[in-house]
Amino acid sequence: MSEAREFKYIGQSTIRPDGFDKVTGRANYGADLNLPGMIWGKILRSPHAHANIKRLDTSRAEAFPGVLAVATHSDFPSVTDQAIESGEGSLTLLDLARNVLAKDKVLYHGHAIVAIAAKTAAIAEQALALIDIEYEVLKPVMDVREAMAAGAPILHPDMFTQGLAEKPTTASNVATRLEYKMGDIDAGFKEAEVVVEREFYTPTAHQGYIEPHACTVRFEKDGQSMIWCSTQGHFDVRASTAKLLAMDLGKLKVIASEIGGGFGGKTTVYLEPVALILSRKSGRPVKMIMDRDEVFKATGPGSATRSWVKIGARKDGTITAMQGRLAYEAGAFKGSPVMMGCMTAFTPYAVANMYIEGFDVVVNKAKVAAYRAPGAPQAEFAVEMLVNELAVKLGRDPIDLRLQNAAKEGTQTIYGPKFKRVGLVECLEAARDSKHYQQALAKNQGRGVAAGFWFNVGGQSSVHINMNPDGTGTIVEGSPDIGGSRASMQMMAAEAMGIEPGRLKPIIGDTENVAFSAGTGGSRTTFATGMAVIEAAEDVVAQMKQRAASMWNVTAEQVEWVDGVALNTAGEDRLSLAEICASADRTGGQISGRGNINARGAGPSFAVHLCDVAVDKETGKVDVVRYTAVQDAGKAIHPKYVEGQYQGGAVQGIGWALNEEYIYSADGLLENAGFLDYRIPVASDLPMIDAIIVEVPNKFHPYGVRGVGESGIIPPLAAVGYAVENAIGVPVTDLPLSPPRVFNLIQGKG
Amino acid sequence: MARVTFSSTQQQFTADAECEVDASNYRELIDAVTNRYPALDRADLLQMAVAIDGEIIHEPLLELVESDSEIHFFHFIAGG
Amino acid sequence: MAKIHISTSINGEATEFLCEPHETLLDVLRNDLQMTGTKEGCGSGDCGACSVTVDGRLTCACLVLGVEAAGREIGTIEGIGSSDKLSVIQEKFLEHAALQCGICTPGLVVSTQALLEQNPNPTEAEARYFLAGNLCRCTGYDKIIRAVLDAAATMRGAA
Amino acid sequence: MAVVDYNAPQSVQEAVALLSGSDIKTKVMAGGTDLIIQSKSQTIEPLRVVDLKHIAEMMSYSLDGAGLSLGPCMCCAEFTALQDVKALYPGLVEAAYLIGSTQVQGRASIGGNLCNSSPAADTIPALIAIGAKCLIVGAGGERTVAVEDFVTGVGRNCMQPGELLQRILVARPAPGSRDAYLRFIPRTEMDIAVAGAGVSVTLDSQGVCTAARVAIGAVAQTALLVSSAAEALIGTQLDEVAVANAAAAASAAASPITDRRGTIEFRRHIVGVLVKRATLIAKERAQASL
Repeated sequence: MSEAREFKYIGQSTIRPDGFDKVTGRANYGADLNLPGMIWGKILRSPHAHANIKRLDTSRAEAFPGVLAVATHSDFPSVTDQAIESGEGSLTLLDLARNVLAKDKVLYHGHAIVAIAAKTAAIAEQALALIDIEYEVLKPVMDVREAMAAGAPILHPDMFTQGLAEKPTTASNVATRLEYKMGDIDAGFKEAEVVVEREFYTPTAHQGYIEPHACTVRFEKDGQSMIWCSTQGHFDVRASTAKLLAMDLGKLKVIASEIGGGFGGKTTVYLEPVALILSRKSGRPVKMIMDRDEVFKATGPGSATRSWVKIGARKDGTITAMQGRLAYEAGAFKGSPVMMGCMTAFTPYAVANMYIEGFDVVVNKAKVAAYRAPGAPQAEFAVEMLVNELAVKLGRDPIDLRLQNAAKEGTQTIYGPKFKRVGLVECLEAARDSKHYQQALAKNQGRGVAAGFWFNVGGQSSVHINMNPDGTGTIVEGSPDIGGSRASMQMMAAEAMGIEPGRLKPIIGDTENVAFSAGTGGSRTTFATGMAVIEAAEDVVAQMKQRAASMWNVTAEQVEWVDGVALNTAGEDRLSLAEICASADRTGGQISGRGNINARGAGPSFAVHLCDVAVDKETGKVDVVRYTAVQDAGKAIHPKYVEGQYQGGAVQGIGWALNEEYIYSADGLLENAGFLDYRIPVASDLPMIDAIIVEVPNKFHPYGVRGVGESGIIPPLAAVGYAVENAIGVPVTDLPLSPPRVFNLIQGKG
Repeated sequence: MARVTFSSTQQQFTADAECEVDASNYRELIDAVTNRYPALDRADLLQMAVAIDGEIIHEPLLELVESDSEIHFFHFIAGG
Repeated sequence: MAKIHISTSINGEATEFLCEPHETLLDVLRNDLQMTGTKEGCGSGDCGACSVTVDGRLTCACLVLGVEAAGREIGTIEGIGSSDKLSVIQEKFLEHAALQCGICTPGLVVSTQALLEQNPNPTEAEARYFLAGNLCRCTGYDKIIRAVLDAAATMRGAA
Repeated sequence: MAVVDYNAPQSVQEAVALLSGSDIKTKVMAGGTDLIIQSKSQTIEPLRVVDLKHIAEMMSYSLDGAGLSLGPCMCCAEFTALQDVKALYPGLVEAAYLIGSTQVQGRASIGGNLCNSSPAADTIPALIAIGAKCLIVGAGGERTVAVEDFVTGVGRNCMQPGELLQRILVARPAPGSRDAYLRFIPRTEMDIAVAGAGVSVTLDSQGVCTAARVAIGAVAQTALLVSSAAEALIGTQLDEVAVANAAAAASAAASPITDRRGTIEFRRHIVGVLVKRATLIAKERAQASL
């Protein structure tokens, strides 16, 4: 993009087009659709963390009055092992089928086994109790250390570690070993005069969206089957469900409802294929809604991790070596985001020698799902904690030390390419110059600084803009709007067309009325779908100019488009967009623009956060007293929603740092499957979150956009973690920093 | 000649950290690379994402490759 | 189970429905009366997405049996604002971008209205504690609290 | 428990009759914030519900020279807004304010909190600290039980089938006598107590503590009245040493468990901190009331 571009609409904070429906309760979410004749589906879930299913008999449940269908794993047509694209990259179809309904073996507390559809939810629940099932309970494996230890119980006897130099001969809980390296790590440490190293632990944490998974489906044997569901990617729901049920894509319509939060957790399927089986068997529309405890037990979460990181630097502050080993829990099936952890861990730094290895490890917990910058928060937590320690050892200001070593344009990344223009330095400078950073700390307070890096992705987006005869139009896009993206689509199209944003209505098309679009994830929507919107809008403008030219009997090149008006450079004529639309029937039919793209050039977004905490040393309770989130947006299309992404990411990360964790019994049963004891931040826990938008334009986007959704959750773990370390004067290694843990640290029992 | 850098995992199959190939688009590049390193799985490569001159591209099959392009393979990144 | 006939008033409108004794007010609103503006996030009173008022007092519809509505005045999100005019609270939520996914928004609007009826001039801390039962996972609460305080100031000015 | 039968009696007599004359499991409901959730978790066993909120005297209170007589079903939101009660029993009002969210307080009641008999109930230690008594009515007549004797175990209390908690009675505190309640939770709201402490102290004009009651919650099967902690306070000026002794006595009296909300060691420590802090708040209030 050109550097000094003036925008008419971009950068304003408009009222979002879907806002009215959302503040009045009219917006329809996953659980809000009821169909005539609809029945209710409920799922029997495993009471054990690890067990073989010895016997399963559903006949009593099937005979229960009001029950209309029962589904088990055997209802899937023969499923072959092939990769399915989901938020994490790949989950094989076989694993997906076994996760959706267990086959022979249950692998976590809450693993789905049987689904029942009945006239009412209450009847379905009563019928679940009539399923006769016998388990052979096995010892669960609940942590990567246990899982990787010799002699550990094996979850999958057919799983052999991939990525080893020599092919293994025995099954393992380690699905994959991978590594990234750059330079000479040994030489880097030889050069170092100061070395810091530590082991870290981060717990299993859930995305915690407020809307439970829900869907309403209708199976039609001859025609179109329909799924209405809450998802980040309805085309992915269609692909997964159609593959699991051996259907043609063209026979399955998926409608994305409004979505009540996802954070990566709604990038895969749980209920949808099951509901469709129940609908096929009963001949009735079926609705399924997860209870909150099912959401915690069987969806998400993000990986728990154990990591070891070592950093060496010269006395002048130059970091010479960074080394790490990351082990990520995948849950019951392979596919943790450890690769992304390895790729992001050291990436905020320009360091010549790096080496990192990663392990993808299965344990008896729910299969992890993508969670906002998947894999990055855990890895960067470890690194950022140590960079802060390094600053202390070197007697340097932590921001200053980061500035000295910051990645910038031309920096070689460990995963391959060199950075184009990135905004880490600008973010660090903005943090350094903030009022927050100038403010002195009070007694019992501590401060933490942390940086965060996330790639951001592009990918496929499809958009068309249909113009109406009165000059209004509809933007049909295929990316579910999870946080207000329709507002930015409206603004980008308006900017490109030169008309008021309110003239254009953005909607999320279903899988039939817009072409394939990748899901909302990877901070891609405003970037990639935005590019498609701009392309479609420019297509509309080109057609407008053509139509005006034909009315004036000039060439399109002789028509200029200024602020939504066609100007005849060969004369005085002008035609507004509305006038051209009004006469479209006479100039060749109605006007519709198209932008079907595979977007490239996603620009990374760096974030830098500052956190001040106060610690009650008698109780170990941590209070976040001041927080600032700085992040590079490239160009903020709608600044308030950009700030909202920073603030929301920060608070989600604060929760992860302070109180959120899955708590398991010795038998591997989840003990806090509810909002009462899975403690996400509440309004009274927090101060205002200062958001500072840095804009270093991404030259690959017409308006300079970088995705902003994910980076904001990366720094808080270490910003909070180090603030606590700073306040109590004791090294912090494990999250969450809940009162008992902090109290023990203070007491020297950490 | 475009310069191709292999990931650490790929280097188990190539023994080289990088190589130079003559190709005008990604498909030709894959042909050239798999001819030279038969241990690399062509289907795998076609499923990977790639960075061409620092731009990360999913589904790059027909992407143009310049004579001085730098190519890095990596796995598909999605996000949350 | 025999269904019970209940006469109640919802948003000032006399309403009758049939429900089973075990159904919650939330079940009744959403499934029997098709009033889906009231959302379900947890079913255990921990998230506030189903905030409603019963005889003017704020509560969670999931913690009330449907049969208890008999003779009561129920207030839901559908009773706030009209199709051509939003309430000040609703306008301020939009103006401050105090919602992202929006699933918690109806509950927050209902709760904020209850807060401002009870305390027209809340401090930031009072607003945060009053609304602690309304979980929001998207916004980090910053813009919600700003919207609430701005709505309070506007309503005081308008009163 | 699937609710199959709902009753809303208009009088205590009617309620007692409903409680004694049922062949299916019967539970009384006040705010329902515990009962409705419990009934969702197990849907098979039929349950009859007797809703007490239509009985005027269960919802009302009176405060006179003798003290407070509280209808057990008054919701916490209403109770915590009673300024006359708050002036005399600030600790009890604090405890009621801590039960759940604003929404939960719109339903939950002190009587319900008491009868649900959770070890972590906030109002129970607060009630014990101020010497509250339960007036229980049943087919056989009325009886009065001190709150510390009312709860007998986790989720259990001394009421017999057919009995009903009709009134909570608290004597009027003399000038120089006030209470405080504190609990510890990981967040600022929305959690169940990891530990709780209710303290009431009486000071004479010299500032000497002449009477004290210390009660702790969430650190044993039931809330405990800790007389050793009270003894550590009585006869002192509630100075640092005395307060530390009371805290130590409370920690010693605690017999907590480790669960998802806290460990044995942490709870034992925290309950001492709470006793210390609550005592100092009660002291300040008592001084102000003289």
